[in-house]
Amino acid sequence: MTKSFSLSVADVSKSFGPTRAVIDVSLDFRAGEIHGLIGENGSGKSTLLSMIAGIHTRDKGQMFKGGQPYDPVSPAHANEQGVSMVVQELGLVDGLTVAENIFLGKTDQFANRGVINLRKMHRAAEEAFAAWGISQVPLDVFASSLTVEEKKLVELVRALSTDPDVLILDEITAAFSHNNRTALYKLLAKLKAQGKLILFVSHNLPEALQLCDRLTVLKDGEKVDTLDSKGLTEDELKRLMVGREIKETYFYTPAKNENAEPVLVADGITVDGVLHNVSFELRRGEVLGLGGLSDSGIHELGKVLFGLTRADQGQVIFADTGERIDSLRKAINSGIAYVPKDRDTEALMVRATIEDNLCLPSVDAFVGPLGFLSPRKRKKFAGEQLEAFEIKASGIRQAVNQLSGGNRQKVSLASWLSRPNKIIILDSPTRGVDVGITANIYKLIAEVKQQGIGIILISDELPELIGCSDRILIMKNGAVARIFERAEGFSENSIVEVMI
Amino acid sequence: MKNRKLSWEHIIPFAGLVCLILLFTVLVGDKFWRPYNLKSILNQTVLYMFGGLGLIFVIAQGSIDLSQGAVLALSATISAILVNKYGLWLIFPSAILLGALFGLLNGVIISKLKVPSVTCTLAFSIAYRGLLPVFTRGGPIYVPFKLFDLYNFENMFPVLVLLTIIFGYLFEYTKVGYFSKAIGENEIKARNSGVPVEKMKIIAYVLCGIMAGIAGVFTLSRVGGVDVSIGNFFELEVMLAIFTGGVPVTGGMSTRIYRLFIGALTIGVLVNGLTLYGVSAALAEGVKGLMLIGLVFLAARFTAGKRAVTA
Amino acid sequence: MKRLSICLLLVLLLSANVLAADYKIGFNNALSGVYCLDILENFAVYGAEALGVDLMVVNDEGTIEKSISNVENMIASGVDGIVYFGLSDATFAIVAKMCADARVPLVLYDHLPTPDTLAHLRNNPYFAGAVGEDDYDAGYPIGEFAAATGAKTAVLVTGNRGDTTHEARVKGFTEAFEGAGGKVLDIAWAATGGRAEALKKSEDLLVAYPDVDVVYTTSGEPAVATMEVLQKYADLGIQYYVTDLDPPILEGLQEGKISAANGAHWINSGLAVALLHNFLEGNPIKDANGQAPVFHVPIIVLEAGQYKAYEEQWLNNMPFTPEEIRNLSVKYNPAASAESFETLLANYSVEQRIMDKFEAGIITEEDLERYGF
Amino acid sequence: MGDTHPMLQRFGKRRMQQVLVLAGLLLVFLIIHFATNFRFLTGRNMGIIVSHAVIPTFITWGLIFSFTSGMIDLSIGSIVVLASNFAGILGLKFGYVGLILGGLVAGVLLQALNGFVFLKTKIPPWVAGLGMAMIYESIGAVYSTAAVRSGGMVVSLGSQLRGLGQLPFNVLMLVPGLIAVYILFCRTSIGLNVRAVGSDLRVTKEMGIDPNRAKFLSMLVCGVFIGLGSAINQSYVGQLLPRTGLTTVSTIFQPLTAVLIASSMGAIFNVVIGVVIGTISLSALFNALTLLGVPSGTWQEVVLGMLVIAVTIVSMRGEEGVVK
Repeated sequence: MTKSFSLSVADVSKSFGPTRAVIDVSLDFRAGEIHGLIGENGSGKSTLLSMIAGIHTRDKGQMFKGGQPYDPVSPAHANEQGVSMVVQELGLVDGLTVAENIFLGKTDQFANRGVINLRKMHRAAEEAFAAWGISQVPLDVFASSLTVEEKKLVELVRALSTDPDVLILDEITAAFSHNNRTALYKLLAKLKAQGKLILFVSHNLPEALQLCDRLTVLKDGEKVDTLDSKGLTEDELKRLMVGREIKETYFYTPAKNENAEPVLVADGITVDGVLHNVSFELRRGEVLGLGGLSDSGIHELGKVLFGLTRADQGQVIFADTGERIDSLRKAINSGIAYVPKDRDTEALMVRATIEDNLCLPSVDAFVGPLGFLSPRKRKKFAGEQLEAFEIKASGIRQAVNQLSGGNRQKVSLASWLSRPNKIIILDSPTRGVDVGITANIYKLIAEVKQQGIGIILISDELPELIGCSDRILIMKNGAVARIFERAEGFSENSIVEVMI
Repeated sequence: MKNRKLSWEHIIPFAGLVCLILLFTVLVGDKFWRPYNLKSILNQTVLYMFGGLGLIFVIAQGSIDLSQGAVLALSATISAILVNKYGLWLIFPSAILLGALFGLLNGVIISKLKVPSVTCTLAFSIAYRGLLPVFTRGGPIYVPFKLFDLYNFENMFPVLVLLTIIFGYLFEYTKVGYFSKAIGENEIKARNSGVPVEKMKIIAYVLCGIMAGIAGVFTLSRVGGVDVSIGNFFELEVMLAIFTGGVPVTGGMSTRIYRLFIGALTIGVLVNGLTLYGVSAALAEGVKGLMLIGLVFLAARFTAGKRAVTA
Repeated sequence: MKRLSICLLLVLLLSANVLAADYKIGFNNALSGVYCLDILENFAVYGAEALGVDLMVVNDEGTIEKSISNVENMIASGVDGIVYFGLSDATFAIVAKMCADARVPLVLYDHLPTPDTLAHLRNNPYFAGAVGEDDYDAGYPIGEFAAATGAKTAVLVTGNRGDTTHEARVKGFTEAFEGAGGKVLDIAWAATGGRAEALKKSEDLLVAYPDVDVVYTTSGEPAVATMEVLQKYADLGIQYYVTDLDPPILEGLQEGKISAANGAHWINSGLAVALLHNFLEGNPIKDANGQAPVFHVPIIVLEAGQYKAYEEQWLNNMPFTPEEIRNLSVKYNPAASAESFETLLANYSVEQRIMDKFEAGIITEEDLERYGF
Repeated sequence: MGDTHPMLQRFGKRRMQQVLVLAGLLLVFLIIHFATNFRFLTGRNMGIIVSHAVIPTFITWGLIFSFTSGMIDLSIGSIVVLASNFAGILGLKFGYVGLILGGLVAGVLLQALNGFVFLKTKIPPWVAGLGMAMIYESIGAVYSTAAVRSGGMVVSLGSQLRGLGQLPFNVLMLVPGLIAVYILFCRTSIGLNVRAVGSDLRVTKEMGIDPNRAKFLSMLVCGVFIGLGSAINQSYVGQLLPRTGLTTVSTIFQPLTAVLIASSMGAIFNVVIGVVIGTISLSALFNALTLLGVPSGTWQEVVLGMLVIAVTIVSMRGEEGVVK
């Protein structure tokens, strides 16, 4: 244990029930480095970091900070010892103001006999934003009124407000726009120069390679290796992550007919303050990628197309019947399926069985005379889907919340894809899903496309869009910025230019 | 259903009932087992079973109906007035229709206008109870003596069986029940999957109202007429039965209709047994409360791994 | 030898009957915790003890369905007879039917059946009669009296809307008062919420009608509340009348906050037990027409000066001695008949009771003086 | 960002809507004033209205702590009954100090017990509260029966210690109460933490707040205000009779309505002040209806029920989330 290690973990393990999330991991981190953690979903990155940040307690092993034993019992306790973390999920309390969020649990510093001085608290928050060069967010509004990106900024300020020696960032950049990313890189460089340790998780491998000094690869809860990032390539990293070389993760096959007739037409869709005059066509048997920054309106557009959000102006036409899709009912009757981004809260009944989840969208297929909903048919159907989508579970009667994230996503996809669709809208289908299952999902998309179904793929990740789409529609500030045709050859640079 | 294991979650409500029966067999002796007493227990619980057959749809959706007692009272009262005017044949049609109407009002306001079910049904409960004296005009309303015969074991048991078959089928084997449970699990997922959520909510409240109406007719035949206190706290007793039977408070897929019957019988046996044993109503209520907490706690504890319990 | 053994057996049977509490009688309290209902229960217990019978008391908790369930439970637990308080007249026919089916005699107390219901009940061989007051008669004399003082306007504060007791008292007062040319301006119905609600409602009412002449409250809980509110408006010079003699009302009477109050009809519960006891002893009491009797208990008007007498001789001691109650039953008094009940009730007034007690040596001359006789 | 932010624009719209609601309310009161021959907005009548609102206000203040963390507790009515009686018993022994202390001790202890049961058993408070209400009612009734058996009644203050429940003291209690509850709810870590827990449990946990501790503390604070409300209540009514049969459950209706009214004006007023406006509006409503000659026990209740639904519909307009 040399002095230069500001933080180290030794033989740390953690299990959740039968799942061994982290197995005997030992790592040494140096002060003044940006240390990246790379691995598939479920490889144990977040769990390991949560233990360091005091969110979880470890089952066994030891941790040291500055040569001393380090045993945080709570996040607050970790903060006191100079460790703070920005978690992967959204980490703000919607019902509190921004300022309250920044200092929640640490308000005693502004309190006089237990009463918090709001003015003092606001001033401290303003100073923090300014000091770290982060663009200011209004302080007295509720966090619920912020965009995802703004929320992440506030979380970052919150983490920095304790002036930590160790800053843990779990997939923070995904939500950031280009300029905030740049600001963050600058900030991290500054912190590094101050001799602080930054633990950085990202699925964006180029970013990780560029930003981090060293990278640790985890796989199935175990450490694979720690490497200097200099000279490393993405493919090498990927090989380490999955234990095999993945060169082609995408399963793009050209659309059967380049100029197929449209199946869905969006005409001048406007939702006040969110979408402006969005028009495009979706063709039979193509994948139309929808890309843009997180507040560009791509997710909102998906909801409009499915009839979840009503457009203030403009219309969505289902081309086969000429019907106007202005309600969920019409969308579903027209054979449109929608896989929402927020898996656990919108796409699944997490406490219910796999069977119930799989059967719900297709329930009409099981109805017999007198409205009899055959349990036998349901069971058979669920069993078939379980197999077809290779969902790893003990059986169809297992509760969904006992499954891993990837398998949950499979259940979600299976429940929608297993019914007769004409159009499928996928919102961030690989979000929070590991590489193996991601590949699986890409393969599925390619297969579905071959059936002549029109697919709209909404994604924050450019490589995914490039890898899967026939055309990519890039949105900016709620309007269509440009539609790229595959024939032109997608270039990441030109697309990013349009996006930002 | 091969691999459905017999878990504690299923056993505890039954175990509670069996324990109580054993306890009272010891304490009260043969009085408890006399046919008259067994019939009495059923007589005292059957109304709550009726109410529960409707309420369980609402509870499965994760909502609540606190107006069932008031709906029972108002539909019974108006029906009694109509019956006295136009003849006994009208009793079921009018009570069912009125119950359905009140349920419809609940359902529309809750689903279309997004008023939380607690608020809406509580407010209607107060309003309907306020309307009651307008109809009773200060005195009781009598029903024809003929109606008294409705409330005996021989007539009621077949009705209970019939209604259980109808509602049980609806709840366990049709889209109405399946969708209701899906709404209780995750309303957003249900809506996205094509479940007509608003329609299902309205249906659930209409069913709830219909059962309140039917329970109202039987209440009339049981108490002999209308008094303003009719149906007081009916909804709480029904809820008590459902939750004591182990139905999760948040509703969802594990809501089962048999639990209603177990719960209602448990409460019925408890109250009857304590009364026979000579325990005052005051103490009996405390025991009821303890048992509710105890049974819900045990049932939730043994399923905590599978089902998130929200505190 | 044979004859002797039969005689012995009979004596044994009879003595067994005399020694043990021979009967178990079911009694329902409509809502425990309400003074005017609990005092009914108390007197029933007192009467049962005097007669040597067991009383099984159940609590209907103010709901009509529970009162029916409780009748079932009482029958199931093997009572020999039931003394029943009907929350509503509607329940009488059905309870009588249940009792007849179970061959258990029934006496109604406090709430008297309406003529129609009574006619129906009298066809039932297990209906043994009723003892209660006419609630209309509680309100009527007060209305009359108030109008006679020259009052022109009145407001009423009462219990739950639709409760037959209060509706009848309100009706009695209104008809008497308006019949004499007065006008009832408004009625505050305070639901079972009790005193807190009555406090608010009566205060709102007095703000609405500050120049009213008379306030009449039909039952104990709202009466106490209204009395307190009226104190704040003492400057208005409002006359205050009350039915039900709860302890705070007695104090109010004494302090002159209340013009007059009536009540004390709660002896009906004990008399009902005695009536049932006669039936069980094989002496079903019949009225002059040979039918199941209905005894009306007079509602005693208590003047301010009689406060002490009521407190000591009704509340602290029971108004009737155990002997007096035993005299009503054939078991202790072979001559017990409808007349015994009627005589007792005819003499039920403050003066008469006090004098009777004096003659019986229960109270002394000093007491008499203290009571102002 | 700033003013052009779409969410902020919506927020502004909402605020405008709520100003209109409030203006409408004032207008209605003014119309009532004219319709009742100017008897409504008089000093004496306003005093009565406010004084009728004092006890519900204290109870609702307590309840915003437990409501905020999602605990609708049906047992508060029965707690008020027990706490009032305990306040009365101590009051008769130790005067006003005993009265207030009795209410506080009973309120805090019973809420602590509730908190323990809710948090330890993890039964949804909705159901656990129902069970606790039955147990508390039972305790009250047993006490009452025992008192009647021994020849008396439950504790009655008679004419003693009645000042706290009367004008002007009860209304004066509102001022320190308002300040205390505002500070506790908005400006201390107890309030902050419980608001955080109520809004997002997971995140709050990750931010290092122990949610159970926060909830338990908030239940204790709730107990303080319910206890104070009970002490005032005992002083106001003099005697409170315990009853069984879940009669106390309906006590929650008025606080619930007040919270609804408060939240429908959430963009203009802090919820703590909104609660006062809510309870006073309700008290004014009954007063006005009586002045207008609307019969009590029937149509007044109907108007109340309809009003609650109307207010909720207005406050829920534009709500897109799941409503249960």
